[in-house]
Amino acid sequence: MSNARLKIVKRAVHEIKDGMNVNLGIGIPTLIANEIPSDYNVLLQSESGLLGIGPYPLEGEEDPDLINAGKETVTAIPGASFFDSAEAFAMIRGGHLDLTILGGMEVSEKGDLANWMIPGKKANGMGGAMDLVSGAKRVVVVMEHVNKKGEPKVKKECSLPLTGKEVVSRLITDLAVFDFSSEGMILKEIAEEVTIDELKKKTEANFSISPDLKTF
Amino acid sequence: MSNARLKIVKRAVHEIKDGMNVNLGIGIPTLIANEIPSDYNVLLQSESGLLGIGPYPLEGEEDPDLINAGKETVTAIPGASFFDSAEAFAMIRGGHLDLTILGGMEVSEKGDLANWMIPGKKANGMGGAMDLVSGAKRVVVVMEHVNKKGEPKVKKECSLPLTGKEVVSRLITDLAVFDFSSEGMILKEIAEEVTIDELKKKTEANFSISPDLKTF
Amino acid sequence: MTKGKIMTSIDEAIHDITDGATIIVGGFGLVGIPELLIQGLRNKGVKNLTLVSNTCGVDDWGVGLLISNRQVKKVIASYAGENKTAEELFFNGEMEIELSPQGTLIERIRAGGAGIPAFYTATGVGTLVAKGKEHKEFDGKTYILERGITGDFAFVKAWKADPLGNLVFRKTARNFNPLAAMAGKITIAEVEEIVEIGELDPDQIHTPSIYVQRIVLGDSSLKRIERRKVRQV
Amino acid sequence: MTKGKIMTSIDEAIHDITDGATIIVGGFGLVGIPELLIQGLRNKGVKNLTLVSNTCGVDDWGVGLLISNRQVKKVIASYAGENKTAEELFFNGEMEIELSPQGTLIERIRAGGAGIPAFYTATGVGTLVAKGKEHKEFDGKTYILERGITGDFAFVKAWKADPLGNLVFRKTARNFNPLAAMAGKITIAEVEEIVEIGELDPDQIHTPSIYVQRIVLGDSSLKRIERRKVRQV
Repeated sequence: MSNARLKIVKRAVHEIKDGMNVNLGIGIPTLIANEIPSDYNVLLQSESGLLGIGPYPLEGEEDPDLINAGKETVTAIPGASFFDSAEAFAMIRGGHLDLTILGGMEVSEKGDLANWMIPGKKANGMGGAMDLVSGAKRVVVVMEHVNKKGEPKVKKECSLPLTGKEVVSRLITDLAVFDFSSEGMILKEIAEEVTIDELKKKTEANFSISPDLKTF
Repeated sequence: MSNARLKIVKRAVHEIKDGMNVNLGIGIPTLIANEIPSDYNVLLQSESGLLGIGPYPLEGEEDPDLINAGKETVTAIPGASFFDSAEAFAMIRGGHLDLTILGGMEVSEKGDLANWMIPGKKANGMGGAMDLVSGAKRVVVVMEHVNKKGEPKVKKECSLPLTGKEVVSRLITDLAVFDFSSEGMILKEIAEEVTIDELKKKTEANFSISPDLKTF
Repeated sequence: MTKGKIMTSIDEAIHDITDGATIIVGGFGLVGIPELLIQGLRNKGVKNLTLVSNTCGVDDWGVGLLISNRQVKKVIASYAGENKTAEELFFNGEMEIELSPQGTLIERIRAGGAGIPAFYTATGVGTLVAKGKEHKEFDGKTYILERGITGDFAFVKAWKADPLGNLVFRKTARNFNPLAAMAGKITIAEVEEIVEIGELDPDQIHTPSIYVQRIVLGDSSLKRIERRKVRQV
Repeated sequence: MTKGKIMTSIDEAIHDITDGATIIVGGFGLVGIPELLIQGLRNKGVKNLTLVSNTCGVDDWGVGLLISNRQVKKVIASYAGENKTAEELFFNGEMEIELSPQGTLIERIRAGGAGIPAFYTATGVGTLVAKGKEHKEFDGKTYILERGITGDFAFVKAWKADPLGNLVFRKTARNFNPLAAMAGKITIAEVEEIVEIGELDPDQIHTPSIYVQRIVLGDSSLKRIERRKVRQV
């Protein structure tokens, strides 16, 4: 894992509280699972029809009928349940998930999220991402602050097709933590090694700074 | 059972073909179950969440958790399944039942059915009847031809609140069998002991007579 | 045993239910009703409740207990036929009854739990049920718009539970219960038996734990039979 | 064993599928797919199919087999990302892909099976998915109207069946299958094992027999794993 990703993962795990039902998206979010304190009773939900995802199986113990939403072989913890996809999404759409943590391509200052499509490049598809952002009680997006070319991914307006409009509660990048509300985008935390000037240069979106700004 | 009811039951059972999934309403329709040929594979469905209703239990073998839609203790046959009420009505609304046979208070010449409410008399409720008439592939109504005062129950227009509009496929009374289509109401069968004149006197609705009229 | 969501008493399970609450109650007639939770609520005496229930129970059992005790402002049900007090209060104007066809009612509850605010159905078109509702044609057939239902609380009755809140129901006692569980902001399950975490086969859980906030052991329920029918040998 | 709905071969099970048919196919990626039915359909060669499926499979497996073989006119799916041929055909205009959010797609299939022509959901509001769809406010929030889906056929994969057509699924191989079973005019189940009538616990049947018209034993399926992940000891 890159340092940036590691920083994101270490910060993002604090979003998860004991007793929560959580859906972790594909990519960086999946890595967060390993960091959840072992004394927490957290149930991880998967669109594939599982509440209570366990660790990856041991070699030779893979079950072709048991996968997560990323189609990776997984296990189920004691107390887990399996269900069909209509039930999986009744949970999601019905607001029963306390939290979903998803990866992002772009986030706008209004809390719009784009994470499913690059026009003309791939057919792909949104999978369950649109359902998650419109249904979960709390939507946290994790992504690297800038793209590979060093360009801002936190923008005034998303240039890519949206996954959801005004759906992000919190954005966690390797440089900062932002919250979104009707008053706009607020910087809540900034990475220890980063100055506000530097952050502003790497952020296209306008944001205000929380009076009790913290570092992480 | 009265002779009229017995005649209705004996005729109505011929609506049920081998292999069908059938919902029998409360009252006369429930009595039809006993008449189904024993070599038929017919599954009786209940709104209470059971496909494969068996006979009433033996004394002492009643299970308080096992009832039909009329809340009577029943049994389940081998191959039966239990399910929740949303599934029970997905079957009904989704057109998966081959047939429902329901009791009636009034039927109109257009195939409207009234069987759930007498205004000002009882609060009652429609239960699952409205779902059954709008969802089942075929709706057969069974009722006595006239009420206790000798007045016609097969009418030009129903005077009681409707259960469903233009929903009846076939009406079976102690005197006659009628089919309903866009061309109106057609007499298909008449009871052996009844003349057409007598039937017309006891029927308010207008009906045509099938060229291949049979007796039963 | 892990405590998990297990409450020590019926009173603890319902401690925060106040006047005016909307409660979705599982059961079909008297089968699969959370009878101890209902009795607890009767004893608690909270008023002006809105109940969502398949039936109005009977005069002295099921949700009928709450109706007879004048705790109910409104019932949304598909059938009120076995409860004379409910009928009386309705005709006196002391209690409102909103009748919804059974299949529509249970789908409205599921929709509420599944985040669907409204759906179209052909059930009730051309009847009193369609009055005042939006009509729309799809592929040449007319349907009416019905709204999803959620409750401040849901009372459900299950056969087995584990401390996480996974539920298994028995025979036709399942009925409205799994759907009610989905639609309650706080869902309270009265259960006949509590087993250890991991004892329930994860392929055979009817209600996943996410829908259940509280569990209370109710092994003293009576399971009254509404219509005992037997056959001769 | 009673014959019931059991077919003697895959070919018999799919004998009446013709060009232009709409087929709803169960599965999540490559898990829980009716792989022998799909292969049978590939061999049969019928064309201009409309497929409703969670994904487009991969190039050489799952519904991808039918796509690669140019038998498909249109796919309704939530994800097409693992199939390069599907992307190519889509960009060439040789095949239509209608993308539907996964939760919306499965609810549309359930709705079709449950006789609900349309429902409202917040999923996709403000995105490409909402384009051209009816918008409506309920309690101050905006929703879009989505239509139910039915199929001429549904292909499902189950773990166990009895000759009546009762089905039990295993782990996350359940996924779209029970819903697809509801929405097919003719539902064909490929199953790993057929047991005697009465062997399945009636409380534990996932798909009641009423939804299944044909059963075919498919005990030679490969169950290919799409992403094998293991942990170190």
